[in-house]
Amino acid sequence: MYAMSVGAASPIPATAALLARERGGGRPYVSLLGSRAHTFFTDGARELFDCAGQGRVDVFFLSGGQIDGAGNINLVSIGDYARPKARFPGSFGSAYLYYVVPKVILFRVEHSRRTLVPKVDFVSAPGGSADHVFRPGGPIALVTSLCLFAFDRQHRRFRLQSVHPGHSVDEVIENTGFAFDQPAYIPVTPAPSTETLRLMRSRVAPMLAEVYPQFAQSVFGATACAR
Amino acid sequence: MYAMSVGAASPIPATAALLARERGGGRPYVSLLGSRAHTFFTDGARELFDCAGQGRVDVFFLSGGQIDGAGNINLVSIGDYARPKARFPGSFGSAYLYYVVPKVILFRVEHSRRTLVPKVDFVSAPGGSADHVFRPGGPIALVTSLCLFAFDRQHRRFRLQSVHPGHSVDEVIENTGFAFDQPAYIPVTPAPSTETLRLMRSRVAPMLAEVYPQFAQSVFGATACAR
Amino acid sequence: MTAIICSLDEALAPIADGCVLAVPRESSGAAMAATRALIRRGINRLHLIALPTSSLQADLLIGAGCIETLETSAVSLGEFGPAPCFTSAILSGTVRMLDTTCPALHAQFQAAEKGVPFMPLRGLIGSDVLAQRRDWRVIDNPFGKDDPIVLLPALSPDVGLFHAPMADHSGNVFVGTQRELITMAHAARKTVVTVETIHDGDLLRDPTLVAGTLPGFYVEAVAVEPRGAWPLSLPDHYAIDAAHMSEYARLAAAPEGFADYLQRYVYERRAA
Amino acid sequence: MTAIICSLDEALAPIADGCVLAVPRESSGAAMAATRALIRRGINRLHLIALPTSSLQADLLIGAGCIETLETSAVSLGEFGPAPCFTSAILSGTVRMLDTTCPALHAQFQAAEKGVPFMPLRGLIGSDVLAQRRDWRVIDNPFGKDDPIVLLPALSPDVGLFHAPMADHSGNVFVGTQRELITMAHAARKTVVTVETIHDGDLLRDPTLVAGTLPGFYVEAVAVEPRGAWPLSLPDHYAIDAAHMSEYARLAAAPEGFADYLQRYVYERRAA
Repeated sequence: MYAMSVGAASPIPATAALLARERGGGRPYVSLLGSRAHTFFTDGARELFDCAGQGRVDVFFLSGGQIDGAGNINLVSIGDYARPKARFPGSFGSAYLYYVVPKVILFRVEHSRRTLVPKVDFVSAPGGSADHVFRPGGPIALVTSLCLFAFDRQHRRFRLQSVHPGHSVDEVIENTGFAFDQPAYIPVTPAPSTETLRLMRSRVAPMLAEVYPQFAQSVFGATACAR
Repeated sequence: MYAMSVGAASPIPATAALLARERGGGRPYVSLLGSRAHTFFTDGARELFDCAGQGRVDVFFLSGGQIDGAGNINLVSIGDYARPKARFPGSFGSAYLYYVVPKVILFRVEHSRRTLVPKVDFVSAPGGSADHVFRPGGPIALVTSLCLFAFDRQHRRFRLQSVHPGHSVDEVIENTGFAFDQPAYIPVTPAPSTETLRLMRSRVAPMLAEVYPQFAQSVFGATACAR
Repeated sequence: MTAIICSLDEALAPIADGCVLAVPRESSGAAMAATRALIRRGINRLHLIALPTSSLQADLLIGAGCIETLETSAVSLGEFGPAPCFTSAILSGTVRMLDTTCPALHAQFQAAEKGVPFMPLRGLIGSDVLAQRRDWRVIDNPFGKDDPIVLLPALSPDVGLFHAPMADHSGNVFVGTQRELITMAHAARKTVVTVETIHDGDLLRDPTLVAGTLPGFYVEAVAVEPRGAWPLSLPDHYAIDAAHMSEYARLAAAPEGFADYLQRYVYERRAA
Repeated sequence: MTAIICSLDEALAPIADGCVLAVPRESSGAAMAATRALIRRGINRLHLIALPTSSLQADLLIGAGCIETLETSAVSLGEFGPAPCFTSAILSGTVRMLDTTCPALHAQFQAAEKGVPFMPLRGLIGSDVLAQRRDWRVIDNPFGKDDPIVLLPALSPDVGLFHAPMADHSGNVFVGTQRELITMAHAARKTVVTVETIHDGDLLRDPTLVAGTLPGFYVEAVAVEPRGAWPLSLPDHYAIDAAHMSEYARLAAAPEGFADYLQRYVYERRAA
């Protein structure tokens, strides 16, 4: 039995996970960090990590102040770690979950050369590991406001998978600080169906409001409901 | 805050611990393995061991199918371990608790050369350890139907402390398979006071009946009560 | 989704011949009705892990010839005396015994729960429990100096089996303070549970019951078996059946008596 | 026996200048009334461990100059933005930061809970989180082959401090599913708790509440502070005060604003 888990400060992944559960009629299991209503954990804050260590968490989402072309993520600081120029909140569970969750989906709304960089200044968690390092998990994709990248674990590189409606491959290239593979044909990301939008607005948004009241309000105009 | 904890198959230690709590007006904390009414643990079967590891369990009781003069205890088997001549239930938590609980009181009702031996056939837990082995705990005493021994940790030997009313030092020597120190003056173990007997019969015995119904019934004629 | 709540025989399907089966101590909810059903089914070659001890459950399975390997820190009938089948199986060498100590089993299940390959534990050094376990290691504590400490490998049973007061329709199971059952379920590949009754609400949404609930996420199957721990106790629900335990101790002391017990209480009756 | 239930200031006495203080994540019951009282008392040189993250609690203590060392995996105000005092303290180097990752802190508290000197953890290898922590070790897994694994030292804070829904007169504290609070109390030398209310029964004797109860055995002192987690949430009791958090984020963005906030919400008022 597998599960999607969503960590801190992740309203868009939370939307995706709850949507997947609505479509699946209650499966996969979904756990939102900070939620009492939308979690199946009962053993305290460590259960997410233990559960992932057991190989039972199938999907997790991570972001980064910086993400580089090898899938390394930086949630800590810009510049020299000892004397940083900018500081982010911290690595959260990334330095562990990135290694043990089979399908980690990276997300970063801001698609710019500031966020998608050649090399991160601090490796909160690396995109890949040496062969002898225990690592059943890692990145499979990166979603931004412009496009969807797939991650090739063998070559530790991103491949442009689709470009969102209204944007172009050139725009992606211009705003990406790292090199990535470009297939000959790059499709447009399919827009959500009417049914998907209906589910998000009517079912998912009110659930989101428990943990992300500002997001639910500003994006969907929704307020909290009981599940 | 310290506690007395009582393990499996230990009705006499349970009596002692509950009596100590009655006399102390609710202190020390007491936990009886297998009791719902007389335990302060809520974190499952491992909490006793974790709590002891934290150094918070002050007193524990252990017995042995064999106990030798160095304080080694055998809860496993007689003869060669691979082809034993007799088998006991097993080591329970002794191979851990004997090391970490500061005051372990050994008890063995049957005082004979069969039970108190020169050298145990199987060391469930040793009476002492090399200096570099982490060992805040160990034996402080051995109580039998005949006498009370104190344990000298430095020399890893028992010393006869007192002989129970109606028994003699010679009887102890004759029935003990190991050598022990004998002070010049060996007092008679004081009999329990009227008040102690009253507390045991009126307050302790009904509590014991939850975990040790047969013992409470046969020794005190008591049946279970709510605390 | 297949139904989590099913018949006892369906629920026990994941417990295959030769598997590593974990069961809890005698006072935490032993699935005795399920144990009798497994014996009726003729299960064999089990590697039984009793976390951390057992009484009637292990003894019955040993006597019925279901056990190849037994891994636990003690088997006895407590106040009712030694465990007769356990004792004679060890003396005759018909069961492979892995002697251990209670906190070692707890630590090994916690290692599996955390997805780490081992767990350190104090104690043990100088004991024959350690000397007999070639699968354990002693290292020098990297944070100390000349400080030997035992490392125990993680233990992931194929199936965990226990009895609990109640489950809801989603397979969430209330275990109360018997939290070793939660660790067992986290550590086991699959978990099978029998319960006294089905709770009609959602245990995960109940603000007090949720604190003692194992999520259905970890549960393979649940079967309803009222008095399913009988003749052992279920904490807060019923006490041990002392008369029956005495009868067992008396009968099982001899092979004919044990055969008689099996016939009367396992083969002829489904439950008490 | 001294009384476990006492005034807030009495309860906070064990939290001395320079001590290692553990507090829970922002959603598990942060003792905010107690935190304001500590600031009023002028506490300083704290080594604060937020298990595993923090929001307003760490930011307020940093801004008020109470923290020397901060050990946690993240500090932010969540939806309300970055934690302003944390961010500026790191940039100006006024706080010594020990960056970590959530499961590492949980594992280190579990090591202390078990009385073992370390705990292994997967992940971390190749990250700068590990590279920056000279107090962690990498060993070759003795049960594997060419399999590096991180060992983390046990972490025993001097005091654990949290807020919970209720305690009884013996100091037993109901924490529900926030079980990291139980591990924290097991790991800490002393534990101080604030609660919404006193429960008149015995929590250890209540067959359902007991499953979510920390025994008073581990508790040094309890003070009653209604809405003691405000403006943060208390699970199942009240939600975060979003308007107040927005106000904090706005004010604390500048030193004068933070001073104004401290004056209005910490020095002048005892509680909301």
